[in-house]
Amino acid sequence: MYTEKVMDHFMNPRNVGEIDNASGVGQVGNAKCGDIMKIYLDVKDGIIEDVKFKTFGCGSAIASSSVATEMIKGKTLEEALKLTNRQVVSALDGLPAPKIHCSVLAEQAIKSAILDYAQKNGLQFDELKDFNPDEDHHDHGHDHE
Amino acid sequence: MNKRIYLDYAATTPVKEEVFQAMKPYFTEAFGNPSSVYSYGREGKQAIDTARKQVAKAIGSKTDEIFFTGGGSEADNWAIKGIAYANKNKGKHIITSNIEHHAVLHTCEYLEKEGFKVTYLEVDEYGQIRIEDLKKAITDETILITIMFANNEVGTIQHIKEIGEIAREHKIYFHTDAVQALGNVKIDVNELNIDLLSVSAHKVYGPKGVGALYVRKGIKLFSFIHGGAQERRRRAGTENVAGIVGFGKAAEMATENLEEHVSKIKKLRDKLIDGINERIKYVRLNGHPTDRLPGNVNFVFEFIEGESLLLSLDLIGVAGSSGSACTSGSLDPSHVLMALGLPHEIAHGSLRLTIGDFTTEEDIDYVLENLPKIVDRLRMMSPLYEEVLKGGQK
Amino acid sequence: MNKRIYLDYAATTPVKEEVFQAMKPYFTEAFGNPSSVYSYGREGKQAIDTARKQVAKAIGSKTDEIFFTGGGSEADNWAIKGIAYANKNKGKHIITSNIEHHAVLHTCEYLEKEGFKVTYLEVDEYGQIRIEDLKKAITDETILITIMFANNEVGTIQHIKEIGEIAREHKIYFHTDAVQALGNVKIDVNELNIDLLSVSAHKVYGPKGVGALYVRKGIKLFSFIHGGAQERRRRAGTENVAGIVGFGKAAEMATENLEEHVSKIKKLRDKLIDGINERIKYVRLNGHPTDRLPGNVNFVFEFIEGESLLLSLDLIGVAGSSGSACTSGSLDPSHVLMALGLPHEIAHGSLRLTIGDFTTEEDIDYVLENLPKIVDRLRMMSPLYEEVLKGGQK
Ligand SMILES: Cc1ncc(COP(=O)(O)O)c(C=O)c1O
Ligand SMILES: Cc1ncc(COP(=O)(O)O)c(C=O)c1O
Ligand code: FES
Ligand code: FES
Repeated sequence: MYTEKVMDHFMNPRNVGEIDNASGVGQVGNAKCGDIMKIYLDVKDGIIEDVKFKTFGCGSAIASSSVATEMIKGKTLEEALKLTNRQVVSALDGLPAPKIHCSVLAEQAIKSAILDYAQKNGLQFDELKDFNPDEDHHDHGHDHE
Repeated sequence: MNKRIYLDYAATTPVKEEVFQAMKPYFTEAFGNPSSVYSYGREGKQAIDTARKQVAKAIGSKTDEIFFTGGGSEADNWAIKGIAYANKNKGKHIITSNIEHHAVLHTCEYLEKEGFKVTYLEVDEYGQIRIEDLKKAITDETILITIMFANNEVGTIQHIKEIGEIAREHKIYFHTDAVQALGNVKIDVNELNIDLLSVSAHKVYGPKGVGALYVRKGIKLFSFIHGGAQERRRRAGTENVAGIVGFGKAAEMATENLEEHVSKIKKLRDKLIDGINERIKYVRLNGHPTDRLPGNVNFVFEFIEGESLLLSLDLIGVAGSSGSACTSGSLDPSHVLMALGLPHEIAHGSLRLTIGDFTTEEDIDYVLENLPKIVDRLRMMSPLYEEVLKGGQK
Repeated sequence: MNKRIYLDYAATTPVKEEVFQAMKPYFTEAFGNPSSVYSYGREGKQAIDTARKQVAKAIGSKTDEIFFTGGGSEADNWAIKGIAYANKNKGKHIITSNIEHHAVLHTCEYLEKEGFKVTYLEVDEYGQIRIEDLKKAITDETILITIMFANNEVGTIQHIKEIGEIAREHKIYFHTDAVQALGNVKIDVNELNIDLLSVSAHKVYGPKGVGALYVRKGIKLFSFIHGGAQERRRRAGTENVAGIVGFGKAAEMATENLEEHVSKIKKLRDKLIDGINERIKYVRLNGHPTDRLPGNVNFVFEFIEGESLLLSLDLIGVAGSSGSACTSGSLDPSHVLMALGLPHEIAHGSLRLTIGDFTTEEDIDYVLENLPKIVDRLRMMSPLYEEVLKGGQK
């Protein structure tokens, strides 16, 4: 049911771990729903020098975190903020319908970490104006009609 | 992937070779309609009679108390709706538990919409209903008690005999979903005071899409599938002759050496349970420690999520199942694990491995060797485990 | 008995070798539960998807409009009860005919007890409903029209397209029992304005105990079997994977060379009809002369009783069926023959011979050679015939 890309990122996740004294940390999801994603950023001069993640969740949640961190590493914060869950899905060559929300989680976790960084540094980003990290993202897609 | 280790016997079982051989003639050769009066069809009719005897024997009923259905779910639906509608003038109250299979639960929920009242008994931390609760729940309006014999997820076996006695005393019909129990627990409908009982072939090395409902003689229940006069006018539809023959053979094989089978499976189960307890920290066994299906192993692995565990096992060739919401695409984790009182986040991390007739010691060794590494790897990725490590200890 | 000539294809058909071969792997090897997420089960899931496509193609529907069931009877029950209960707030009136299969008739009768109103349209002498009657029967309360595509006993085919148009105009759901039509008549649910349609595998050289219901997208109907999330949450129960695979293959084979098949069968049918008409006096063909299933031959043989005819044929190796009460053990002669206006005593003397893919010219010759002798012998014993002989002529 998963693509080779998903399985690769699940088995060999990139950027797992923590960053001590990270410049921004974001956590979304909730253990009740079975998924938590935590992102650590190391930002220098507006550029994401390093990024790490930890995820409690299913195969696609882990793969989504892995591929998303890969996609923002070395990018500017503005670029990272443009990352959408759709891009995450296509980077994984697709996810099953009920698993799309795992990719949303990855997008949110990154935004949440950048928000943390912005707040610590007194910055404002247009992309984060309407962003609420505690919003209930959790709509496990149903495939029934 | 070299290994293929199947540890999901509670989900379904392969058709045994003997069973398949018994079924085979009824597809292309002895294909006549059993309702036909003459030569063609006669073989099919006789074969169904034999199968009916075999299934009856497996649960200690009379032959003509067995009615074949299209599976366990149909049997559950029929029993519950059939009794409910046939007795709605006597009362509209049904008692069940909150760990039933969805075939029972969703049927009860449907009946609630149709004006019936349903009590969903809670279970204790091991998954058993409290007999006191049952007694208290009974009213003058109660027409049916439906409590499953053994649970498919955590393997807990209920005190069926006591439940049956109470139902009998109060003249309430007692139905039990014995889909998981057949072939794993001795069933005698008379000794256990059971009035209606559902079974399914594909859990006992028979084909999928065949089941049976036992209905104690004299009990009136409404037809569920209306139409032709098959199954003595109680269940219409051309009989799945090959499937029924397979079920008969499978039921016979599953019950003829029951004790031997059970002790063999139990040994493997206990080896797996003990091995996991010894090798992995922060785990806990779900379900009852002893009133438990011989092949059921169900553990919570804290800090990790069930699907990722299942997926990792699949990659090394081991098939299991989990109560995680992420596996099924549904909203909530397993209603059974929640009913046992497990918090959401812990219910998410459960893994069910179920042992069957083709499981070997080596299979168990292989799992015990690899599972700790998988759990470790996943925990290292988990933000929840991070906190434990930092705190030094939980 | 040397000969074994099967002329009861409308009752059931043998599973074709290709169909059996397609099913085989899903018993002992690819046995996983299709609801499982991983390796085991995946093959089953894919196989079901393929079968769904095959069945959809056979009736011109979309793939996700097909739901597998435990047979044609279940499909009929589900369609009718499912629409009735989902729409009872809109109205409680159903229109059907008085020559439907019992799976439809008894379901309607059950709904009458539950407070629905049912109009049973009468048919003309050939077994067709009158479109005018249908129009007149429609009220503001009508929620469902259920008229069979082709009749199992006399083979009459209805004007399905017209019925569908009328239903569409009045925004009433139209269900048709196409169990006998599949593989014998071209079916296109869109062209024919059909909203729900029942089919069964064992009538098209597939296995017994598998069927399907087509439900046009967007139509809400109540679940019939409640439980697990199979069949996109609309029909619970572990899927009969092997059976479904067999149905898919059979549906494909039955429809891919439809015209060729139909003309081959028709030729044999007409040979048998003409032969009987030529050789035997006091007979009459039941059903429509042209709007008729390609394989259906149904004759009344006056002055004799159906069972004795059937029994005599059986003794020379020919399997047929009859509309006689004595055959089925029920009280009345076939409700279909009665509905065509046949008097009791005549309805009793009917014989149905149905032709299928394995029927040969020689089979027909054999019947034509022997049937006149049998009829003669039985008539010589009949007190009714005595009068005819005495009167010189009828
Ligand atoms: C017209 C018709 N409808 C329904 C059925 C019932 O189908 P099944 O025997 O698969 O339940 C049959 C055959 O038995 C039939 O001929
Ligand atoms: C306890 C229980 N009841 C009912 C069922 C339903 O049986 P079936 O899949 O044959 O419809 C199952 C298995 O799926 C089960 O484990
Ligand atoms: S974490 Fe729940 S579906 Fe992915
Ligand atoms: S004559 Fe014997 S049953 Fe009808």
